[in-house]
Amino acid sequence: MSALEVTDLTVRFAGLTALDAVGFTVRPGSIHAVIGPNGAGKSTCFNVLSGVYRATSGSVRFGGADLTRMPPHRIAALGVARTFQNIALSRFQSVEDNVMLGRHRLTRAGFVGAGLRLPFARREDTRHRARVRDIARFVGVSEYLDAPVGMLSYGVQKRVELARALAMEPKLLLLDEPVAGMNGGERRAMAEVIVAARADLDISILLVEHDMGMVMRLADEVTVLDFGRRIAAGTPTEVQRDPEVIRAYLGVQAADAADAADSAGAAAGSESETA
Amino acid sequence: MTTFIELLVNGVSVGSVYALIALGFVIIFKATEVVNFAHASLLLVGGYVIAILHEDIGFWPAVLAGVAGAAAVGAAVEFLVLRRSRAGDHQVLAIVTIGVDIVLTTELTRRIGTDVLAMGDPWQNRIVNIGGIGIAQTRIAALVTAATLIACFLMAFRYTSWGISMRAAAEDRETAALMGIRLSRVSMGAWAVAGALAAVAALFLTVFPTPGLDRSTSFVALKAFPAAILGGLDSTSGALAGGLIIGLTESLATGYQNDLTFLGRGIGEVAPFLVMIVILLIRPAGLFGTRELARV
Amino acid sequence: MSSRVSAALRPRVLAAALGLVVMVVVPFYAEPFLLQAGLFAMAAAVGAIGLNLLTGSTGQLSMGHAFFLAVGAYGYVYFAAEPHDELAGLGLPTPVAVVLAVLLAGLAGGLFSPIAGRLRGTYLGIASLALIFIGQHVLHNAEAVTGGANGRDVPSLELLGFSFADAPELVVLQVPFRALEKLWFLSLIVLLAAAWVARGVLRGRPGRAMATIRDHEIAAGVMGVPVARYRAGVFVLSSMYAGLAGVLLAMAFRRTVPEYFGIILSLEYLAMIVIGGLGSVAGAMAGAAFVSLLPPLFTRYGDGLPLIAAPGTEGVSPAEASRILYGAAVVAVVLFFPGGLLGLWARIRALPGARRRPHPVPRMKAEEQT
Amino acid sequence: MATKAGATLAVSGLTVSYGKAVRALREVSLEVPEGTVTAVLGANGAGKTTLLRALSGTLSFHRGAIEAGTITLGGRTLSGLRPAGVVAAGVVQVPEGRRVFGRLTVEENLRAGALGARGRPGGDAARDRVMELFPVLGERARQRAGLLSGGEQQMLAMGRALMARPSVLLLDEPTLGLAPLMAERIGETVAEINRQGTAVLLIEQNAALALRLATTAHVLEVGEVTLSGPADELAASDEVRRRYLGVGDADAVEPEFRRPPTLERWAG
Amino acid sequence: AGCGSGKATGGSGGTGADGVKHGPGVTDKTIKLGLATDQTGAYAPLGKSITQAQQLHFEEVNQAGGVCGRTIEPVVRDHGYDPQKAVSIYSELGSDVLAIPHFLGSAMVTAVKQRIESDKVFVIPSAWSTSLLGSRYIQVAGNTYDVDVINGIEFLMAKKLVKKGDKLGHVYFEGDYGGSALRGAKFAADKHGLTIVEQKIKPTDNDMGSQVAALNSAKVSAILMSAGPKQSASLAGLARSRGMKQPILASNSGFAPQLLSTPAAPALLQGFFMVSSGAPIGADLPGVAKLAAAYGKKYPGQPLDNAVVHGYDAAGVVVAALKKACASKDLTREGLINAHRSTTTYDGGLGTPMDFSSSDKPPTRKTYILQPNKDATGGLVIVAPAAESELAKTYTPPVGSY
Ligand SMILES: Nc1ncnc2c1ncn2[C@@H]1O[C@H](COP(=O)(O)OP(=O)(O)OP(=O)(O)O)[C@@H](O)[C@H]1O
Ligand SMILES: Nc1ncnc2c1ncn2[C@@H]1O[C@H](COP(=O)(O)OP(=O)(O)OP(=O)(O)O)[C@@H](O)[C@H]1O
Ligand SMILES: [Mg+2]
Ligand SMILES: [Mg+2]
Repeated sequence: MSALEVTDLTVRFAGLTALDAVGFTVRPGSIHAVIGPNGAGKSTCFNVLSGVYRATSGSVRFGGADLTRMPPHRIAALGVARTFQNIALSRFQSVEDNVMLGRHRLTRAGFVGAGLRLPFARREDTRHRARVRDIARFVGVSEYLDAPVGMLSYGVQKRVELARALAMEPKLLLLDEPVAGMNGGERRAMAEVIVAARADLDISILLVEHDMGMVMRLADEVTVLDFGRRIAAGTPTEVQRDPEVIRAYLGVQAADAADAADSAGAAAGSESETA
Repeated sequence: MTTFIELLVNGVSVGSVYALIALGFVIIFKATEVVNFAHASLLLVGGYVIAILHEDIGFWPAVLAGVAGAAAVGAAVEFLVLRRSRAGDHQVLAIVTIGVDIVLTTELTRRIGTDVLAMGDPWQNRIVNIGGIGIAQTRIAALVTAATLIACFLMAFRYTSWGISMRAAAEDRETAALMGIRLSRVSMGAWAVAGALAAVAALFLTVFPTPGLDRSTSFVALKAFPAAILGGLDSTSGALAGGLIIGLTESLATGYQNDLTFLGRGIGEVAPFLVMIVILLIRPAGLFGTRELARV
Repeated sequence: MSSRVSAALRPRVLAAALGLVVMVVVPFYAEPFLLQAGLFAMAAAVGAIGLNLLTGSTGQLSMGHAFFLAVGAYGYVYFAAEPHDELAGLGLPTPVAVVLAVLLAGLAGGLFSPIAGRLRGTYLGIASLALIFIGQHVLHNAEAVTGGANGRDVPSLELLGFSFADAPELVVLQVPFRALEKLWFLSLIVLLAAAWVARGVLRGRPGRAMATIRDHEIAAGVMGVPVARYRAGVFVLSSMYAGLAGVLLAMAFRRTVPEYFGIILSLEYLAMIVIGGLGSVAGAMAGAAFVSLLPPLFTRYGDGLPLIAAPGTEGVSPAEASRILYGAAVVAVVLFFPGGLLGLWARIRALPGARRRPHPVPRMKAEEQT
Repeated sequence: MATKAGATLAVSGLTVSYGKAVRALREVSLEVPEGTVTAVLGANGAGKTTLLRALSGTLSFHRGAIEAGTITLGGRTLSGLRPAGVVAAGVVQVPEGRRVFGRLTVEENLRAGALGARGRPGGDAARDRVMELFPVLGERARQRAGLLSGGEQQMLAMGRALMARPSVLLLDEPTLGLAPLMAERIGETVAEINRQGTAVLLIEQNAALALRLATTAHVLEVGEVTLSGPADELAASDEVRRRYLGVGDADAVEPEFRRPPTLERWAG
Repeated sequence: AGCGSGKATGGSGGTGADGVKHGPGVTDKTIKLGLATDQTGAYAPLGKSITQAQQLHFEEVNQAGGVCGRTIEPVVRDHGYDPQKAVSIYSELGSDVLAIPHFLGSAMVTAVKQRIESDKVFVIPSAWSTSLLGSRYIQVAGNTYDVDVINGIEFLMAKKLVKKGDKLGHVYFEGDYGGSALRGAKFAADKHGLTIVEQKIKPTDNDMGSQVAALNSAKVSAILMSAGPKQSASLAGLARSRGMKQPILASNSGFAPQLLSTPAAPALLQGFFMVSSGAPIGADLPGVAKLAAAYGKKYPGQPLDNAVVHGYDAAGVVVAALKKACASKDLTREGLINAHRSTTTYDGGLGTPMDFSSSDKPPTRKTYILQPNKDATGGLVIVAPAAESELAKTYTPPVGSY
């Protein structure tokens, strides 16, 4: 198992510093959350990690490899999978095909193999489809396997995204707001899936989420960004009490609520509930 | 050296006509993201109306009638055909315009028959001498018209609600509808405008030094493709730049073709496309086009 | 196979079997005109399948398809013809020439792929238009290879001693088999093979990667698809299909002429795939049949069309009427059958009783929701 | 009952299907009385978005259609109107998933939002209000909207709708992807524009927030309204607490939310 | 399954009641002739005139009792200048008709050349390029473009408009029309020590501005124009309005009478010549005058251009061959072509007599020099009668190429 080390990561766009010398480490097998106000640079960070954006400076290392200048597909090949904040599925393909895409790097059939239906390609297809069905069941989308993604509701599409990322058999999973658009119960179910995925598959997870309850419940460690800078880091309980974090991100009410939920100790309160 | 300047001037003068045609493409593209293959036939409509009316009602009224007529046909195409298409896909709609073009062009060329129709324009074949270089008056008129129209549309797209409606509708029809934008009205408006522009372009395409409107006039519309794309398909000022670049390239490559024989004769036709490719390799969305966004 | 699946397959299999029987019987009855038109349609179908891989499935608009057809056609002639007079040729065995011509078309596609990899959508479409003009320029100027405006005779194929020329005439069931009939079966077999391969590609791993490149390029990359390499690969594959179509066309023409490989041809191929239904192999074939058969049929039987005036008067001549009807048919099909001709088929199948399975609506443009 | 309110948005017996295959809403009836906030809760795929699409007239973009039922605003029939007609009647929707015009600038997006309100007074005030609510939109006025972060886009979508000065505002998950502070801010905004007389139909997965803001709430399950009542009553019900607020006994969660099956490691 | 197929028996010939052998396209009552024309494409004006002239001709023949006791039945098909359609159409005509007296477009004819030879169909292309020479079955009915240009240059030299050592501009279409013409120009230039300044264009080029600029700076003393009417008009207009006085000599297709009603007219009336192997429709020949009258009556309002004469003449060539074949009681395809190729002096009364015995040479080498004239029927008058220059006599046209 390998750690993800982000050091001094800086990303600038014309006239805007989206990330400013940010650094953190995701320990192998842990769930690490990145939180922060809107526009703080969380997704930008994910985009650099997955090769969509190129860092202005700084470095990203995963295991022995330096990801900083790699194109997305090479990063994927190292076992880094992600979901997107805005759904990025193939709307006109079935759920099954969308999830099968996750198997791309694990399979080999090319134009010739698939076109001529060579025996190895057919065997490969059968094997991996079976696995995709398992993953779909795991995430809870198996009833939609045949449906084109565009026909599904928002929440279900989010789950399909997770299934697709899991289908890559990643070592590191980047989740960008995985429970957006889900209600309390559904969030909890998703949290279960994420926890189970880590346990069953032994992967590290980097999580961006605005639902503090989720973060409190899932994360081993939290990094807080604001205006592209790291303003806090530590365990969930630590950062949640950090006045800077409360000022910039949580607001007093939410902090109280999360606090309450946390101190209640139960696996409850994924919602910022007010009395 | 004079040859060079002469070719430059000639290139600019041809280019201004290309720019006018390209502007028509750009308007439709900006408003609907459809590549309009029927633009050539709208050109024929406009030109035809001007040509058959100018003797009876005079040149300027005929131009107005031509502009109105082509606008009406453009709007009718939108109303009768594109609006009914349930496929929202832009590429599919582009194919519909091919069908429309076949129908319209066949009917118009049938009407034009074997004639070469004069436009009855006031410029005739007068040449204006600028520093010893002759340039046709018609072409000066074309350049001025193109520049004016392009400036107007640039403003309109940027600053008017009409422009914003069009661009919003082009990008996301459903959400545009949610903003209260009347999609059908917007796209009909765009088609009407494109028709009107086609009529103006047709006028300058068929006056001196061309003898008049005939059935082959519409072929020239093809040359506006590289012009439109090179400037950036969604940029009005790009249409002007693109038109001029294509005109210049063509003129220079033709004028110097005897020095370029190693490329084969007739390179004048190919050169604009080569220039287009080179520019697109450097700027994949054309000189002034908006780059596709890439963020997730 | 479960009964559910076989029920879904039944109409399809039935239709396919029926179609095949018709295709086999046709040459025994049809006049040369129809055979000729059929040859063009089958060749076009191969080309359309190729374009569909590129445009329909990967979302890469190409208006340069005619160029690759030309590469295939002229490549075959050059490889197969014996040099004579001022015309060069390699005089290779014709089957070898076919293979080389297809590879050559693929190579041409590969050479264009730096551009195909950089540009998108309409920009790529119009950039590829340059290929047509360059192609025309080369066809007219490289006279030693292409024969210039005159074009060149196409050597007829000889496969294991069997000749696809008019002579020697073969008599099958008392019907004389000349070049048209022989080529008919050749084209049919090639088409079926081409369709089968394309289906395999689309339903397999490459197909999924292509669809995602079309629908969400960034996601495709992040999921491990080497996007640029894939786009180039599809471009090459599509060019090879075009090359194969070009070879078939050359054989159907028996003479290559540059006029044919112009922009109109490219647009016709685009029309084929849209009319048939984007992204599907059967759709491309249906569209190819529609686009290449309708005009000659209208021309041939045009006298009976409505709207027609007597010759010499100022009305619409049969030729004009057939052109107008063709244009209108293109519009009508696209308007009324949103999924293309294939969508129509799906709708028939979706009539009560048929198994409910939502039909994917193919799209070319990436949904820009990011 | 519908006589009292001047401009009640009333849905009755609404049945909606996509294509012929998917029936997304069945006989749904509910009301959004003038000047109130009504919340609709429901699981993923329950039909919430579909309801809003029916109201705003955009079903046809998804090959969907109203099969039965009516939608009226103050007695005037809305069903059958084109989206622009609905907007002209003062009903404005913030669509699911933000849907900002990515190629237009932030400024232009806001102007696009105001297009439906041409003729209605108060444009400048609305703009000032939006800028005050979401200062980031002012800072980024000339940036293309597609480059904004997810949350910023959500703010823009909300701001864009406010520019139309609606009399009925339909919100599809307005706090999606918003940081807690900003979500609170949206909540306050909804409350405030409601105070100024705008009726709000709120779909919100943050059920706590939704129930706090709403006077009435409805629960949609698989296309049918299964529960309706005053928001505070619903908030107190066990069922709602468990399913939509996610609080309660972990073992008592619905079967579909049970712990996922184990996933073996992939052997390669 | 194919036993009942009509194909099994089709295609062969027989002998009619009158003892005339016949093959495809001929029955006891009718002779089918194919007209593969362009009615919807780029060359529709040309196609229309020729088709109508031929229809007129066949009507006249039929009214006079037909040929060989049979009526002529023209089958008109439009290929819209699309090679694929031309091939399809040929597939129909090639098995159905006896001869094709009008096949428009050399590219179209070239596309089916191989089949024409294997089907032995007598074809008269409505095109005059040297690439159509060399086939026994294809008869170019008139002078080829190269010979016309040679004769034209000789005319310019004779008139002292061009002298030894001069430069000649040549604007020509890409393809075999322009290619043939250029070949003639080069041949003449070689013999006279002239230099050709080439400008190759495409049919879509409508603005000759850069060509004029280039030719002007090259200081040419005459301009040859082997393109379409529009290009001629543009070139003449630009040249004249900037004061260039050089003569312009256009090939056969480089002028249309319609141009004289456009603003280009004044320019075309100054120093503009056209070469043509056929007499203009306004020529002072009894046959031509009769044709002009009959055509004008049958197709009122339709332009009277030289294509009418070409078309009518080509129809005459086929009818003459039919008559001759009838006389030898052989209306098979082979019989028809034999009859045709044995004709050494054909004179349809429309200008120059022709010799069809060799398939490697154009049937005539005489060229008219014409000039636009507003008042003449068809807009052209003869300035020099049909003549073959000495130079043309020494010239061997390329066979099957250009
Ligand atoms: N390609 C780009 N060009 C210009 N600016 C960009 C680009 N991508 C992101 N930004 C800007 O960088 C900042 C950080 O964006 P990012 O998407 O990382 O935020 P975030 O933390 O994910 O916020 P949210 O919680 O709202 O999703 C934003 O202000 C955004 O507008
Ligand atoms: N375009 C469509 N075609 C077919 N079915 C659709 C379409 N859109 C939605 N549906 C179906 O309609 C049902 C209701 O979907 P809807 O999007 O309204 O749910 P929702 O309540 O908004 O869910 P979410 O909370 O996930 O957004 C779902 O079963 C969905 O699969
Ligand atoms: Mg984000
Ligand atoms: Mg929803």
